[in-house]
Amino acid sequence: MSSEISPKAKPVKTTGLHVGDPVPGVKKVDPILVADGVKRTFGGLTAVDVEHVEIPRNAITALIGPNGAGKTTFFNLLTGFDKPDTGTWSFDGKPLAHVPAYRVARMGLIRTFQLTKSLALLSVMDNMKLGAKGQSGENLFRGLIPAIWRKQDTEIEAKALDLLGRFKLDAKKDDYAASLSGGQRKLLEMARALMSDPQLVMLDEPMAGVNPALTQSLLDHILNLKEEGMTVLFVEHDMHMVRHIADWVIVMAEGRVVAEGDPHSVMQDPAVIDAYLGAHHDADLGATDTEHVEAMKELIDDEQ
Amino acid sequence: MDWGAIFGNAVVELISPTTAAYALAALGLAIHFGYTGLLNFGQAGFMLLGAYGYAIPALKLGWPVWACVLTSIVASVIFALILGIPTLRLRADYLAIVTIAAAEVLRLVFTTNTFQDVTGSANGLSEYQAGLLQFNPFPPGRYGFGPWIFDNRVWFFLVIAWIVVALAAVFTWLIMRSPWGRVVKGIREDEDAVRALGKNVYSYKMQSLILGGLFGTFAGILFVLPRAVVPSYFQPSLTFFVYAILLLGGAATILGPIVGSIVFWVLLSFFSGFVARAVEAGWLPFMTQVQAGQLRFILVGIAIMLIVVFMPQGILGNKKELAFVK
Amino acid sequence: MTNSESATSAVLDPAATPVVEVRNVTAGYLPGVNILNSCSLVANQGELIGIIGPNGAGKSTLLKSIFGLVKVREGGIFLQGEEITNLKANKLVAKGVGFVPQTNNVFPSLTIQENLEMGLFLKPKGLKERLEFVTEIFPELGRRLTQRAGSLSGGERQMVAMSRALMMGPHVMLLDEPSAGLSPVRQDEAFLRVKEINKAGVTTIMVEQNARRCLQICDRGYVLDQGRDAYTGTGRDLLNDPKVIGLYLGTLGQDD
Amino acid sequence: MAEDGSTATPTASATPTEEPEYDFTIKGIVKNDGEPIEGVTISVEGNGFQADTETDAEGRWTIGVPEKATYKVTLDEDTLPKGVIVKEGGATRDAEFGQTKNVTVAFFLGEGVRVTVSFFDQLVQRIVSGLNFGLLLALAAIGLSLIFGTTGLSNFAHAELITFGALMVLTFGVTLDWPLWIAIITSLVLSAALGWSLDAVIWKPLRRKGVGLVQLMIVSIGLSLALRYTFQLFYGGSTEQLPGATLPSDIRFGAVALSWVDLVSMGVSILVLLAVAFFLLRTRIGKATRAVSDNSSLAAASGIDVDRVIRIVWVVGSVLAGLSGILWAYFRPGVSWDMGFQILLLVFAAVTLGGLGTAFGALVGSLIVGLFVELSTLWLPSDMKYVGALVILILVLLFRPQGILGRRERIG
Amino acid sequence: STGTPAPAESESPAASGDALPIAEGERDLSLPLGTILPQSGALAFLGPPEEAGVQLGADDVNAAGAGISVDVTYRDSGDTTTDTATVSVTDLLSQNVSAIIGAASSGVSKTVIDQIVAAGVIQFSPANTSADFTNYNDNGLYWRTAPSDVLQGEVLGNLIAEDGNATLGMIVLNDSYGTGLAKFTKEAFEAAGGEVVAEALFNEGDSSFDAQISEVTAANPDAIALITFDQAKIITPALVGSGFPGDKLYFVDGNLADYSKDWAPGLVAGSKGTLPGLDVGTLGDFTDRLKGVDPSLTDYSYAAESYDAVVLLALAAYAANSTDGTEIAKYLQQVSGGSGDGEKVTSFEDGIKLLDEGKQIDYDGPSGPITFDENGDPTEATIGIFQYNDDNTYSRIGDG
Ligand SMILES: Nc1ncnc2c1ncn2[C@@H]1O[C@H](COP(=O)(O)OP(=O)(O)OP(=O)(O)O)[C@@H](O)[C@H]1O
Ligand SMILES: Nc1ncnc2c1ncn2[C@@H]1O[C@H](COP(=O)(O)OP(=O)(O)OP(=O)(O)O)[C@@H](O)[C@H]1O
Ligand SMILES: [Mg+2]
Ligand SMILES: [Mg+2]
Repeated sequence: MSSEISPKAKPVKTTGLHVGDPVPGVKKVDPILVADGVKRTFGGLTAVDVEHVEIPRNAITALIGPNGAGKTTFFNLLTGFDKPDTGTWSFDGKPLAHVPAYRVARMGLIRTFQLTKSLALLSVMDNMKLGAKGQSGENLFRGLIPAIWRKQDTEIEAKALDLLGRFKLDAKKDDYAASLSGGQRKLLEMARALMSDPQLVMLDEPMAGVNPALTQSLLDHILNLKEEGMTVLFVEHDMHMVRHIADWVIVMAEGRVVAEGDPHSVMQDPAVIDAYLGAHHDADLGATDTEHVEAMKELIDDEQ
Repeated sequence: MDWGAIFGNAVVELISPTTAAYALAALGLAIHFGYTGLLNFGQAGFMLLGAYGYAIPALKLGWPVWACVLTSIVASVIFALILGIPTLRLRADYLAIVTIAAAEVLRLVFTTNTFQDVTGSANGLSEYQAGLLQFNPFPPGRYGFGPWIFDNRVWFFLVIAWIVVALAAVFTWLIMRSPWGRVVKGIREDEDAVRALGKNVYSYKMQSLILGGLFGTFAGILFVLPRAVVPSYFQPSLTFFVYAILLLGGAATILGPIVGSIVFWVLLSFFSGFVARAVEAGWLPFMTQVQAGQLRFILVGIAIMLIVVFMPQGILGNKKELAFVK
Repeated sequence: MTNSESATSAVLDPAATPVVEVRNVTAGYLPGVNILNSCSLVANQGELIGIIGPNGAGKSTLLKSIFGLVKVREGGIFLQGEEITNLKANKLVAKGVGFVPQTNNVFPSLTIQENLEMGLFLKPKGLKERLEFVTEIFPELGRRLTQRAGSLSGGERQMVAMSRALMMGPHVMLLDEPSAGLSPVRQDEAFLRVKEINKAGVTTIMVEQNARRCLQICDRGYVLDQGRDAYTGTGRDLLNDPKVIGLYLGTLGQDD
Repeated sequence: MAEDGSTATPTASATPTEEPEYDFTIKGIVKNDGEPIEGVTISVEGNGFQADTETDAEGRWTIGVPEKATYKVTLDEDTLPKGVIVKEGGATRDAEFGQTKNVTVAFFLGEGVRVTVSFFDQLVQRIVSGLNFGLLLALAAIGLSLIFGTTGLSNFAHAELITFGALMVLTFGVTLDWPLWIAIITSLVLSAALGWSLDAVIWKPLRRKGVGLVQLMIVSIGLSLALRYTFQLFYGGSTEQLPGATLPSDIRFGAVALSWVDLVSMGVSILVLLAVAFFLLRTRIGKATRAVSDNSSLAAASGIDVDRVIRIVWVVGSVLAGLSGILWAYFRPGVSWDMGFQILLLVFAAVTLGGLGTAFGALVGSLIVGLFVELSTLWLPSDMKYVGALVILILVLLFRPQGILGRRERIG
Repeated sequence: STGTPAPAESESPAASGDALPIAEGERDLSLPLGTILPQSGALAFLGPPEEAGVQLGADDVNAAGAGISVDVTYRDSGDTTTDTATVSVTDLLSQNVSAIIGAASSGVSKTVIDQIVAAGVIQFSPANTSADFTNYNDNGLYWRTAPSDVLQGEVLGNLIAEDGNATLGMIVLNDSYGTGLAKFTKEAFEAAGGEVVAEALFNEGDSSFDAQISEVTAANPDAIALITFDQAKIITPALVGSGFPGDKLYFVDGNLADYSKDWAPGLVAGSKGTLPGLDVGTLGDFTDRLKGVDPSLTDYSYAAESYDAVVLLALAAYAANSTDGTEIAKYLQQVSGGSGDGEKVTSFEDGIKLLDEGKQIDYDGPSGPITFDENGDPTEATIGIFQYNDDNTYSRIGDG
């Protein structure tokens, strides 16, 4: 293994994204995605209840919040994988309500899944190629004639190889996706999403389970994407990462947007610290007291 | 024991039109199940529509061959649409039951006495081949070589059948190597993931259902050409046998269904001949002639089991896939 | 990078009794492809062992082979001196080994409560106290005991999986990325509980990608690479070892 | 009215008792509102031949004629009792010989009001027998659903487990003539043994090898074929009856006619279904069953002996199937080598309708299928009676793709 | 439409003039026959009596020692679900049989008729009643001894009316046998002044008949005719169990059987049925001899028809002095009495004697009088009328 980590000392943050005070639902200068009154309930449980939220264009936005806050459900609603009880939302000015998931994706809004969905019995390369958009060979009749799609396919393959290299998956390109480890699947999921050059990519905990060193190099890649004009919205529990690359942070709790702002100010917010980050979050756990040891001992002694 | 006759008869099945028809039906299932992951257990329904779609206009309306074939195609596309619109949203195992049910509904509708005038009810229809036979280039008579002695009708049907199978195989091969095939295979693995990548999963599933269904339809026509059509051919067990053939050959392969069909029919014929002669020769003294007919099915059942046990991926299937089955 | 090279940094107490011992294990999924290559590991009584390494290094495979879910091809695995190589998983549970897999770690169609009860399958006694104990750690779960686990969010599932293991009250606990998907506060909570359980006498082996946190609390760490144990040492040593930082930890956690 | 016998006519004499002189005969009967009338004069004329006779005490008459031809048969209305007239068809009818030497001309007089069963009573009767059939299907379906739930296997050989139960009762209760209850218990024990050994010999090794579910399904199709024809090999192709199955009995509740078989089978089904529900919801093994069905390797990691649980499920499922087979043999009534296979599709439809793998779904689905099979022929031709149930299956899944009690999985 | 073609069309046998002369010369014939009768599948219960009939016929021919011997190869026809029949026929044809006896089901016969006929081999069914075969393009090679629907239907319809039943319900198997017989029964019954008030069909493979039973009993008919095969075993107890009188049922050849082992005593005492074929008195020990061939027989459906098929084939081959299918077929009509105005014989041996003298014969066997028309369909039959006793056995009470 060789080390090629040369992190940019500090990534360049995009600023001046919002208009007015950074309160929940604040207007953005140039929003790419706007959601209004989106609500989803499961039985008695309100999983998502977002009054108004805007995602800034060409910036990296982090969506954070406690477990069960409704982040994934919100993703599902925005991308057409679930239907809200009420609400409207638009992408790039085009309304998205009742638009089926595949159309949403074609419009340039690609998402990944928190619980990975690799196409198990397809090779890693085929997984990647599937991600590319506008393939003429995907039409039944044109697919019959290789001459029509051969050239495009070669280009797609080159692009896929490049991405796989960055994600450290090039050695696995001909293996079935089923043979990837948990973290490798996360990586594949993300790389595949990037194949279609989306305008807005929505990543659901992309780095959970990914090796920290690799995470770091991938973050640089994401920053490059931003420079190329892409917008990123991601859910993440790793605060180092959020702090490192997010230009804007939206905090959700119990289905609502409870705070917005730039990473540093949001993370200073006592409410956020209390509900989400916790008291220990900057402390060394090795030094933290352990209070329950006696209770534990008792429970374990029960058995003997 | 006349081993020559046993093997001779078994070898006849190698190229018989029935073998070709089953191979084609299995190829259709390979598209459905092997590549797209649609657990279509209603292939018998598509075959039924092919058979009746051809026979009814030929017999009752005197339509020319091409019009009859077209009727079959239209009927089965409509069936695929009706079946697909509600069911392609279903999970694979639900789809299996719904497709069996739909095929059974079809069979019962073609069996009921209510439509006797059109469908011939339980007795079915016969002698609808005249329109096609007028193109028969083979001179009348019974001839051939080795064990393959057929009359000119059978030769004609046989040639048609294998040409169709060959065309279908080439078509499938082309389409499955294309990006279209990739999408369809992706749907087999996880349709939500494919949807998230901007593919219209529903439309692809429908295309696949229609395509495989059309293969089934052609198989239905080929199957009934050398014989008559009665609704009880198209019981669920027909689909079961076609599945057995598919898995025998290898689910996601092009040649698998063809090899599977050949092996299946050769084995069936071999068992038939062998068991019957073994009883005649007194090798199985505790068994009567009548029981010999039953023993053969027991052997076929056991053979299907053993094949899956020892070759779960099929004759031509990829063994590596097996390591990952859920 | 072999064991011998790094073994010096691991200070093994000669008096300590090994509870789990992995001796030169070779294992894999596909015929002919070994994922673990002669990999060794020792966990002494009461130790908290952390395993880190790049994606695809074989960490999960190692835990799975200890737990009898992946077939061991060569070498042996010992529990308190007794050979347990390729023993069936439920037999190991009976011997007091608990395991939380990395993925698919809940019963989706069972309710949360039933999921937790499954942790106590072999000794259904004392259900109530234990239930109270885990719901204190993860109050989210306590409020929703009758919700089906299949509808839970990623983090909530992870909590259920952790809690199920905590319910077991095992002597040896194998955890595969228990903190993945948890919010920071729950992560800290989870690490602290693991530490407490360990203090209470449970030998624990955990695989983590949140390497900093993991190495902070564990007694000893192993770095796995390409199916071999590349480095071992105390958690602190590894945390500060520049080589380990460069290859596996990155600098992200330090730069702010 | 004419008390004495028949009166000979100049041309022919024909009394019922006398040998007819001719090869060909015209026969008939005269009845008024279902009661025979004696002494009615009937005359036959045609083809240059003429004869008459009178009906006997049973209202019958016979006249011989010399050749096959068309004759006019006339009933002398004057000889009828007062107030009785011939309405329909008139007093004179044509009798035409067909292929045989006899032709019959019957006079049915009076209103002859047939009391048909009202639509409502038919509906009630069919609802009851639909429920009965549904309960029986449920017994079979729950076994199938349990096995599907724990192992993911769509077991097509379940049909043969159903048949097996009935065949064993046939063997022990009829062929060996054991007392019925001993025969039934033996049959259930053997069903359990069959389930146990199928799992031990076939399914467990296949699970070990990690064979895929569809492959397993094909194995079960092969197994079904082998077992079914083994049954035929030993029991032949015809239908037999179990002891007591054909005792006529007629218990009526208003419009509903039930036999003791119906009552017993409903009772047994309900009891057994309650027991199964208790087993699944309350017992540890029951919960383990559901755990294994969700995630078997995690179940193993929780200390559950997965193989043992699956074994238990196979045994329970087989006993339920065997029991349903026995009840089915009484309900139809009859035992034959393919009796299970004949209802397999309905069982599958029931399981699917309710939601695959959910035991209670199987119950609900079975009741619906049972009702629809029985009710649909009120409107459909009876040879399409399964069509109703199958169409309902398709329609329900259209609106609830996960089945009635099935649950949708969460995405993402 | 279904049903045996109306034999009326060819009621008067063709003049003796068109009969071929009996071939000259010594006979040293070995006649290979094949059968495709149901050994497996849904109709398997019909197989054993049919195969026993064939075997008995072959035994009788061979016992006569008349220079013709029959060698039978038995193969399975299965049912239409398994496509077994084509494989069996391929096998039989490869053994150069002169004629194939079978199949029992019209559907199966249709499947293989082209294959058999194209090989110049006779197909001879003991049980097919489908009308489609009458004018089938079969090169004169398809023959059948199946009992005539027309006759049996007429006898049954008249019988039911004569018994004083004004209304009739029918439960009918939906295939050529059931619907054909039902049609003629209905015609005869309605011509006699009765009314068919309910007709419920069921399909082969149906498992329970509740719906059919309640449909028919709801119309409250005086009598119910069961036009089924083996299914009567299930329908009858259920029907009587639902409250319909057990003496008001009518059975047909497909299901008139000895039910003493199956049903509670007295279940159908007094019910009647029709069965083509000669009286036991005339038949002699035919059923006993069948039992000698297959002791496990309980049912004799189509055994006599199968027996007669073999005997007729042997007689025709003898008359033609040939074992070629086409040659044999030329003589089948005349040995049956359908042409040639031959002398009546009722056994193979008697037939051989006359043929040896160069005389034409008219064979009538245990299945009753047999006379083929030029299509190979039977035109005559004796239909017996039977009544059930208290022990569910049946006895002949007259001829129709
Ligand atoms: N199908 C469902 N049925 C019932 N409850 C659901 C369903 N889907 C989600 N929920 C509930 O809605 C809430 C929000 O879930 P969601 O997955 O959106 O959380 P999240 O913010 O993504 O959490 P995490 O960080 O743990 O992934 C959770 O409490 C979850 O239990
Ligand atoms: N079921 C499988 N079949 C074949 N190969 C597999 C399988 N599971 C994992 N592998 C391969 O084994 C190697 C090790 O996988 P493992 O899951 O142990 O990695 P890991 O160290 O846990 O990684 P991660 O941190 O990403 O979870 C990887 O290269 C992976 O591709
Ligand atoms: Mg989430
Ligand atoms: Mg892992």
